[in-house]
Amino acid sequence: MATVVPLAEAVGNLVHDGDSVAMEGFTHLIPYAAGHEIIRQGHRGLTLIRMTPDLIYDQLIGMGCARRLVFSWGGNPGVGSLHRFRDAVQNHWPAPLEIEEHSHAGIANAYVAGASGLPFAVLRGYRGTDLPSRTPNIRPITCPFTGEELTAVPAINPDVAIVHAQRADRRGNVQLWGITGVQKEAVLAARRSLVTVEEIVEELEPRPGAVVLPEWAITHVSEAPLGSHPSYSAGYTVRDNDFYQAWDGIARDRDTFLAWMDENVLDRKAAR
Amino acid sequence: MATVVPLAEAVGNLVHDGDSVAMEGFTHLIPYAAGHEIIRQGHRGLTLIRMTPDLIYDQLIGMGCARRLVFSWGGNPGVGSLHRFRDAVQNHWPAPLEIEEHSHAGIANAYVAGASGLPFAVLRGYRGTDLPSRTPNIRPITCPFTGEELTAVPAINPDVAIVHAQRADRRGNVQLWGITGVQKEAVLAARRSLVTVEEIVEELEPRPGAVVLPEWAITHVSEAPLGSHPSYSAGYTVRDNDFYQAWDGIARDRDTFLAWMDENVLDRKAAR
Amino acid sequence: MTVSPSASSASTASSGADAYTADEMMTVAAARRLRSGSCFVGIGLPSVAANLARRTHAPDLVLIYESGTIGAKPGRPPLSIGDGELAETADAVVSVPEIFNYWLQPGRIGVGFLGAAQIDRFANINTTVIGPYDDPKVRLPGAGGAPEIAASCREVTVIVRQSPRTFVERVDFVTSVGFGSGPGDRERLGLRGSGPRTVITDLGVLEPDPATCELVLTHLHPGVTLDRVRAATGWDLTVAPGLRETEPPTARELAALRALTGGRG
Amino acid sequence: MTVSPSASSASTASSGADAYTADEMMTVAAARRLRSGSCFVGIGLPSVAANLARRTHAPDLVLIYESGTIGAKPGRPPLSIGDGELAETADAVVSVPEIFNYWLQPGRIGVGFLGAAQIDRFANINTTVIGPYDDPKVRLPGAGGAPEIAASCREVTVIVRQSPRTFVERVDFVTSVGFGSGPGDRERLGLRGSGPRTVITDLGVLEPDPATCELVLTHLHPGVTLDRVRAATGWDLTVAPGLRETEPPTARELAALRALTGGRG
Repeated sequence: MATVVPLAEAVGNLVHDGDSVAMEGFTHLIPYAAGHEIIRQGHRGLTLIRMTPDLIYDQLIGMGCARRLVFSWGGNPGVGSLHRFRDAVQNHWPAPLEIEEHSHAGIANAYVAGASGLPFAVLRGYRGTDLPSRTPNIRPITCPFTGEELTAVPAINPDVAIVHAQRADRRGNVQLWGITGVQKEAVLAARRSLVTVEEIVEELEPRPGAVVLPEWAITHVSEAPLGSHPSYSAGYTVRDNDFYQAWDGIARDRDTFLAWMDENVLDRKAAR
Repeated sequence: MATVVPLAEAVGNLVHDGDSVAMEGFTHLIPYAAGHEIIRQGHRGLTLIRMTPDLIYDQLIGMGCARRLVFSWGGNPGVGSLHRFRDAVQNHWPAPLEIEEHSHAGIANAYVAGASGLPFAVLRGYRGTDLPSRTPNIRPITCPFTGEELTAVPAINPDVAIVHAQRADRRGNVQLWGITGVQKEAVLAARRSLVTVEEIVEELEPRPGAVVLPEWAITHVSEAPLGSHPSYSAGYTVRDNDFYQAWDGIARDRDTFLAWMDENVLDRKAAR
Repeated sequence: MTVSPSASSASTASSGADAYTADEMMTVAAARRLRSGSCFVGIGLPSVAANLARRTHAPDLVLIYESGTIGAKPGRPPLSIGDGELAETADAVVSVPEIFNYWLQPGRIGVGFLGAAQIDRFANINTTVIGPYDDPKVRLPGAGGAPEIAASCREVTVIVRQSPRTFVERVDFVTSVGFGSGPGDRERLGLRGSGPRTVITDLGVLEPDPATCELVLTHLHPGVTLDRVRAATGWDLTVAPGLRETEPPTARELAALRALTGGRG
Repeated sequence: MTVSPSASSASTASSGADAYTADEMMTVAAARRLRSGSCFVGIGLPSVAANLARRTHAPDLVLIYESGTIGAKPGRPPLSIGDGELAETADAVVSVPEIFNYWLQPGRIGVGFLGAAQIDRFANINTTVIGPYDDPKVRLPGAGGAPEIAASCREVTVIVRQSPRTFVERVDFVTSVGFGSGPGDRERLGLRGSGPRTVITDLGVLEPDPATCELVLTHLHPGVTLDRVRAATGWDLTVAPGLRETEPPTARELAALRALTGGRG
């Protein structure tokens, strides 16, 4: 049921103001090209969901696309803070940002519940931390057999999930490999989904460690070569660690940030 | 932490009378050689756990090893009944057999809970069926967010899990591929584990669709070439469909069955 | 194409150019219910019917087996749900927990195909036990994937040979829920799929009445009499107002079916 | 091997043949705590220390990153927990839900290695926020994998530079539980791991008193005075009866560390 369409069209079809949008990719395969297209299309009021917000959410937040952020770790990995995220939380710039804060285990399980058609997930998590006092979506649950108290989180079922993968075939079957994170869960949990890919090929040759998402479980596939930069697509590109470090300087200041976005995102067209 | 030892030694170390033993392999990679070794060692009072009991459990039950069976589908796939299983349930021969009966989804999730260190699993399952009235280990659970009623099953944590795989390296890292069933979950849920393999190799070359179980998560690895016959090991052997059909005739009659076991299992030594 | 003479019983082949058995009629009728989309396939007749559909009118039908193979394209119907060819020809192979949790449970799969040892007027299915549970007359294989297939597939098709022993007023054990004890039960139980839409037998086709949820006869296979169906049904069978005759198998359907089964079945 | 002159602060390198910085001392001391077994590694100093252990005394140490790589053998410490080399060199790569559910949660992993923005007397850790949650002075990255690493690893090692701002009487936010408010809290909360066994700083080593669960100073790094540690601690620090001096880094340790970091840190 997947249809292969240009990126701008895919984002236009799938993302609407006010939607909840999950863009996943655990360090690897982060869908930057799609995120930039959302910024260009000027969407507002989004609930952004992502385990590790990373630079792409720093950009979306800094450009005022987000009303709410559901996350578990909002930093620039190995570098430091996400300055736009901090500025939004600490100073409400460019707009107030509501946050719903979890642990990695909590969000990962919330996606699993979403993908599984269950209303909640159970884990050994959060107990004794201050997170449940700040995140009402973390509740105790009692084992009906042992009486032990554990923790429940509600399923995440985003309006749209967006992930990046290495390849798709012409029918829209998708193949990704390397660190595959929670991408399968995010796509299966979502009402609609977009997978951007490095390339579209005639046939998906089997590969060690590859996850295949069948086309009938995806809404749109778009070709977006280099679409995960400055993250990477194993087998196609390498992580641009220098950019991650440079971002600290770019994002620290509002004007520098806006100028960079203007030049590097708003002026550019979607890949195709 | 895995040690590579001969099959008879591995079974001797790991399986004791009265243990709960899960031997998994969903049609593919069924650990027949290990099952035969359990029969030769004459273990009694076992709780046997397995989604699809298959011929190997028919043999263990018929030889009087089992006191209890936890299962979800007890048939000869594509052929018909398991006559030894039926004889035990209907006529208590050679001994009464307690049963705890589930659906596939229920047992699969009970293993997932066991592998995850959780006391129970939640699923949309069993509702409206007569299974909960016969299996006390199926209970309702209420979603703490939506109030919806779902079903809980307790974790399965067998004393011993036994699975068959294609290969291991000398350190005991295991690789299996093709239909991988619930083998990973069974091994991770168990207190002790044995993996029999078609061969031990110098290096585990990555393969499409392969699951790797690291050696530190396994207790023993034993070489058992052809150890899944009449099931199969993709890439090594093919399923002996004729044997599955012949079993119907062998197992239908108690004496024919005993004679066959005598000749084909009791007289044989473990592979090494 | 000539209309074939009818099959008169499950075990008797009819004669003539397009002769076919009652089992063949049943399998062809079942295959016809499958359009494109996805199908969760049990072993045996359901697997043959699903593979037949894929080779005739529904080449894009996605076959999903509980062993974890998604989009399998077996050359012949497998003997077991875990045959090697299923994995080799699949678009994706996933673990057994994943196939139930990520694929079946959320209601992603269009049609669930089930067999039955007993089926009752509300299309509840028994594959567990004949007679009392604690002292069974016949111990059957049990539930397998069926309870959750019946609960979660968007709709269910049942294939079963019709006789008074299988078509009973009340099943001895509810392994898989059809419509429970009538209208509203599925909703009350939180079952998300719409339940059995079609029961295909060697004699005809039954469908649930939308108002009462009771299975009523909607089609007779060619040459089968209403009396014969009534005699093979353990409850007072209602006949749908517009009772029709099933189209007999076409030569193409029969050829494809026989190529699949090697003449068996 | 000559005992090196001591490092006098985190940022000042000492001079001499085996000169080393306070951060190097900290990293080496942390690496030494890791024996064979498995280690759940966070990014930054924990990753450097774990990789150092693997290259010196613990070649069989299994490194597990939350990105899903089990048994990764990176050539250099990765900048992120998802660097490509982690997957390429791993024994197995699994999904993120699996790494947390099947590997971390059941208590399979020996040592969890954590950093901290604040740590208190009962080894509770804050990486969420400095100041009030709703009006933060500094918004930090948040929890990541830490709450469940702290709960489920068989034991936890914390690496953190010591200052009155980080070593506080009470953390502003409990992101990860050490010993809660004292003895019995972990058991009461159902946390299965034994909690922080060691807190390694640039000044020394602290360990929980078995009776009170309070962090007490057990080691001073060479050249560090007790007064300096007290001044860097935001509570009235207890000193263990047998306070010892940490063995300085060996030449082999330093060489391996510098090869890993390329001279950084």
